[in-house]
Amino acid sequence: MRDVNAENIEFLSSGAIAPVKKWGAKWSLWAVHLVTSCCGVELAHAYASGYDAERWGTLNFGMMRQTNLIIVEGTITKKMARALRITWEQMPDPKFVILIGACGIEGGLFWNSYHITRPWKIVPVDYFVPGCPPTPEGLISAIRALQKKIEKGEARTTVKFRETDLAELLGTEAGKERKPPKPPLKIAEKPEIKVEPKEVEWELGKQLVGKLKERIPYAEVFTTDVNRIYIKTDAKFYKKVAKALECEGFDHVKSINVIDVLHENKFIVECSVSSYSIKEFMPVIVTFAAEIDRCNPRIPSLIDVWLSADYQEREMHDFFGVWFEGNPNMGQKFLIAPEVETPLRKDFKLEEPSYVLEENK
Amino acid sequence: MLSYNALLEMFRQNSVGIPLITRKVVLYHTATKVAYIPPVTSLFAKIPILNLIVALLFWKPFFAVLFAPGLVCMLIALLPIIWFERKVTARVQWRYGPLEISRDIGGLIQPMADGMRYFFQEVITHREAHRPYFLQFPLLTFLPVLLPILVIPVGAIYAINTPYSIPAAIALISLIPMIIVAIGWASNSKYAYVGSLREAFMYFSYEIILIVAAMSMVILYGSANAIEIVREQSVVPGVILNPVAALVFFIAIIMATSRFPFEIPEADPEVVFGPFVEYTGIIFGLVMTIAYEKLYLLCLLFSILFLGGWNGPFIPPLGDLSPVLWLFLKTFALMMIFVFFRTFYGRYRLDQALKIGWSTLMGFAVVSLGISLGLGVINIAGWL
Amino acid sequence: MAGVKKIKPPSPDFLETIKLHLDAFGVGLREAVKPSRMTVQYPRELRKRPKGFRGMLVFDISKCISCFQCAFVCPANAIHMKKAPNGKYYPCVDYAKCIFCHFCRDTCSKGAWKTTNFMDVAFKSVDEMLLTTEKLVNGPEIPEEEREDEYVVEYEIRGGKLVLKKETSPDRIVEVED
Amino acid sequence: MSEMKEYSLPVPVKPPAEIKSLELPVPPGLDEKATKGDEIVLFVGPQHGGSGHMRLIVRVHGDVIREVIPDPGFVHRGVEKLAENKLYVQNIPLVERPAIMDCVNFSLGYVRAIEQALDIEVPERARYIRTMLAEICRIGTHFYDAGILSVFLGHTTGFMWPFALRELTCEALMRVAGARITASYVVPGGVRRDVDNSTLNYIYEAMTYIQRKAKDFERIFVRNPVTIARLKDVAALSKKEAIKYGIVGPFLRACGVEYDVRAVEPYDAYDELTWDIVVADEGDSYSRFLVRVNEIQQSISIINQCIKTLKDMPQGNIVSADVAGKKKAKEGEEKKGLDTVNGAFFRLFGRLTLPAGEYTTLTEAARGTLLYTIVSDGKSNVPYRLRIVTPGWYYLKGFMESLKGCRLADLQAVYGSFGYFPPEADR
Repeated sequence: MRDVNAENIEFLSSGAIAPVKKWGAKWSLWAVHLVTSCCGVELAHAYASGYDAERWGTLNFGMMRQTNLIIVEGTITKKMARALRITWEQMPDPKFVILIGACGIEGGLFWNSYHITRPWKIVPVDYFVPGCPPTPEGLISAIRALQKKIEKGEARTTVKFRETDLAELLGTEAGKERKPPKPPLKIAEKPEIKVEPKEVEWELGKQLVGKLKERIPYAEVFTTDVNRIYIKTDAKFYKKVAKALECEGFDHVKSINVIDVLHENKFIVECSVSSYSIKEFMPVIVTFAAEIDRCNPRIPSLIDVWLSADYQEREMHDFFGVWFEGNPNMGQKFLIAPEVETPLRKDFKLEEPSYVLEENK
Repeated sequence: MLSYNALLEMFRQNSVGIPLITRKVVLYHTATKVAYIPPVTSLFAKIPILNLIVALLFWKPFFAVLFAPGLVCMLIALLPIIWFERKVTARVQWRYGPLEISRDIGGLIQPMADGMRYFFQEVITHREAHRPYFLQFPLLTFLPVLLPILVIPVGAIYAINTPYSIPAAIALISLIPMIIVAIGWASNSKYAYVGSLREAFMYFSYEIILIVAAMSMVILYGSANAIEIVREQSVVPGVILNPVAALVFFIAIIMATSRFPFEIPEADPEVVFGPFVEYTGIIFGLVMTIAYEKLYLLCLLFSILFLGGWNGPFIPPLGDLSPVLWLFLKTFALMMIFVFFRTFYGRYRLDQALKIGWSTLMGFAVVSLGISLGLGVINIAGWL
Repeated sequence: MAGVKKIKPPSPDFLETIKLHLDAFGVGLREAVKPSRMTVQYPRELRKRPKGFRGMLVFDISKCISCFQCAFVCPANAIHMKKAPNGKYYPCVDYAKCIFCHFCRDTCSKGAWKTTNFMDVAFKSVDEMLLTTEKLVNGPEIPEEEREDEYVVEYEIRGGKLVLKKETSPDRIVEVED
Repeated sequence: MSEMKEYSLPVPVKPPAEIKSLELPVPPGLDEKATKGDEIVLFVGPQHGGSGHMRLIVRVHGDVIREVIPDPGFVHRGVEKLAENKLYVQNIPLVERPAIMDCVNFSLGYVRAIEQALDIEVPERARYIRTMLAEICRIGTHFYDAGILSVFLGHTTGFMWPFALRELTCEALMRVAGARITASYVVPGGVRRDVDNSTLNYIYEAMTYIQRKAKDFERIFVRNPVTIARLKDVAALSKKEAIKYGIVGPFLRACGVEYDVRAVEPYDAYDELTWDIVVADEGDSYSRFLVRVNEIQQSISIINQCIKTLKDMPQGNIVSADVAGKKKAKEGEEKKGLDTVNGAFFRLFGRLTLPAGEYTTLTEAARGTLLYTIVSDGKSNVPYRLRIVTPGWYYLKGFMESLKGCRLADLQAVYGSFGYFPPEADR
């Protein structure tokens, strides 16, 4: 990859009118409106009344063609990466990039996520600002540093870190060899996924459970807590239970959830519903669950019972590959990038954290 | 065939008189010693070719288009107004606006820095654009912007003295939207298309009321000649005679120049600068100033029609420039009012703007026409 | 206890609309004449950080017992332990990952982690952002020639008015706090 | 008059190539149908002055929107998967990240699920501090949304003022928790730090100032005739539709449903305070916005009540004794909580393990209902599965449906009136 940063600076500092070119670029760093993630909040603060970055001649502007600065605000996901690259390519030279937020640099909290990229591998970056999110001051100091870079032609980190010689400080004689302790993460080999009934003082719940037991005798109905009812059913009764609950007055879906139980080779599909139209049922969440085969995960869709289930079903289809029969949008990626396949299945492994600095780093 | 001298004589016959530079200026005066600065223009009077150029520059028709109220005055108005817009918006928004570039003068040269940056940026012509037109139209905008200047006089400075100066100016100004629509077409992009459609619709919504309001003033003064109109207002300005027409014309200007709350064709969050979406670099700088240039022209017209034009105390050293100064000040003050609207308005929707144009404002425009006719009758009857 | 408050959106008639237009204009004009500015002119003015601000970390190596807990608790896995010449492990912070949650500081039972009032850095490369133990001990230093600050500003509300309380800026911007 | 008929010219058109190459979630044949018919397909976002980090595929007929297809996921970071690989306590900053301006509400829901599983009783002082901060975040989020709505309507002052006032709420968070936005402040059994009286005084003064300035904001933006014209009767949803699409929070209340998790299933200190659920009947964009403007007033009142109670309370006791492992208090002796978590953070929370089962909590975040379901296997010290359904994800359907029949310019107005924040919806 050619070094675009250096080319930009070279263009600005060449020729007889270099001072004018540099002056113009320095005092007119217009940032393109490319909100990529939550650091946008602090970007907005930097440009709003509290800090007013416009004082420095920089302006947040709508369209890529008329700007010369991208402020990458945090995470660039695999889906967003192409948008970032296209935006950058569409911008006229000379152009600059500032990257703010830990997510954008090495991932921050999301360092091992299946859906994020490292933006500095996609576009050439001039300055990096740490923080999650960084303060508006951090962003302004990056803009100041960029202005200085345009003027002087070389990038400089705004802060210095003096190195201390540890050998001098601590002495070199090796004490007792310290072995790194066991990492704290403890993930069970054969996890036990169970939901058990719990007796609670809840009058309405007892009535409701009784009523539901009558209506759906083929399913197991019990309370798990105050305001929580759990129904264990079978995949073939899944939709029947949904219809019965709709008749009871449960009118919207709170959550559709899939639990992957790898060692038992099954998916548990759960649907939690509640009610807005009946006042007593407002706090009640009824969850009904069915187990399906992990190899051919199919279950009827609920969108003709509750339309609010639509996007959540598509999401679960993305995450687990569960096929909701009857939902017209199956087979299409909705939330995640096309190249990621069923990331939330338990056999999709993420990078493990390490606690000791490797030598090559 | 005109001879050189006849041409020179023709220019000199009709040249702008500014005592400050065409007369001798007394610098130092005591009873005995008198020091004069010889007039600047006389330096070149004897040198051939150069004297012709100087004479041409001061030749009134040329002076009108190039200096006042033409190109130079326009540029003098544009740079501070862009700065003023950003500053006053920032002030209302509890912040400072452009500042650090020149702290002593409050960042006044910020628009110049932006201009320099635009100037040295790459100009991108995208693959789908109608390439020749895409690059030509922004340059062509100077045509409809400068043509109206031909018929807008300032005091004794004018290019064409015509009895139809006001209608002619309005007709020439209304060429600008066509260029913008053409720009949108040449860009050949979806947003540019939507944006230029919006521009066309807005054109329909304001043009009629703008003309009706102007015509009602023409009826009131009994002349369409700007010089006559300004003379008529020597005592009472038009805004007092017919405030309704002034209001309608005022709002029509907001619509015509797409200022808030009618900044619809370029709406940044909706259609990303509409017709101008694909422009980069210095060409974008050109097309973005169209709206400001149009604002300048229409403010000139507003001052002439309603604020008594160049009427004001005569300043002897400025000579012919004295009316220019007054007109410029009035125009600039008006522009400041127009840009202030950005601070407290959002933008209307296209259909709402059309509705406002065609119902409410049209009603007011008709009323203003009625007022003018009534006043005209009174005037003819000699009751005033 | 929650009650219910029913609201009704306004539907102004023509005269009211004009009044509302003028109202908005009035507020705009008032602010243009007498603005209630609240801009902290960074970097000319620095915003005062309250006590306990979660800024960049400084590490007191003499207190560290090499217990690894800070590395274990770090949600972003930004703390890695590095073997020092004396055989013990000491932490390094990767600011390319650090989210400034200060779980590490709350975890350290010996108080080896200290916070500063400072986090406004712009790095020129990713590699520089990994601060090894050698660099963490000293904490950030701002070169004297880069400093532009004159005042330290604090938001204070007195009698219903926002006042930007200004103080002359100190000799050292970075203050370490236990 | 006979009915007008539409004709489309048989111009040879080629559907734009980008539709195929971008792998959009659109029904097949959309591009051909639109380009051959009388419609345009507009892509709004992800780089667009009036869109956040998402793409909306808008089918426009003239100026009227026929259909909007969402293409979310541009900020999908896989929070649910990452949560399965982090300790329970490490997930607290993680679950905040979807909506960082609303951080306390987001971590509160998650922490409450843990507390529910472990049966932890939270000390009173901690409950009040949590409530106060949750409401500060709610104000901040509502201001954020108001600012975005304003800038979408072209009203830049309406953007700057709420962000200026947000600066005060950020300052409050900074004084309490140490960070401007991402507080990571709520921990199982309490909060991380105590709040001193000078901070409480500051918050009280800031609220008074916000209340005063919010009146100006109301005059310049909320009751500005241009705003009213742009938002009133735009994209109205009836009560029935709102329930059908499963809308939540202030947007549901704007349609006339009196549902607020803080009232129907009170948590923390909400049932000990006096406040009102703000409800409107119209269900249009303006009432969606107005409900939130009024909620700011309610939140300020809640905060002031919290401050009053907190000032009367002795300092300390902010983390429950249940967490501190002092479960076996002596008979007759009151369990005393911790005053600070300093130096013991990992020891207290690091190796939390929940009993096997499924724990669901509802929280009223600023933009609506927020659901956390923790599935625990009883052995691991990480969640087996963490299901998060955020308000944005709930009302996306209603947002898309309400746009049908609006004008193209309304797209941004409706977007702003819903305060749609893609990172929150995508997680």
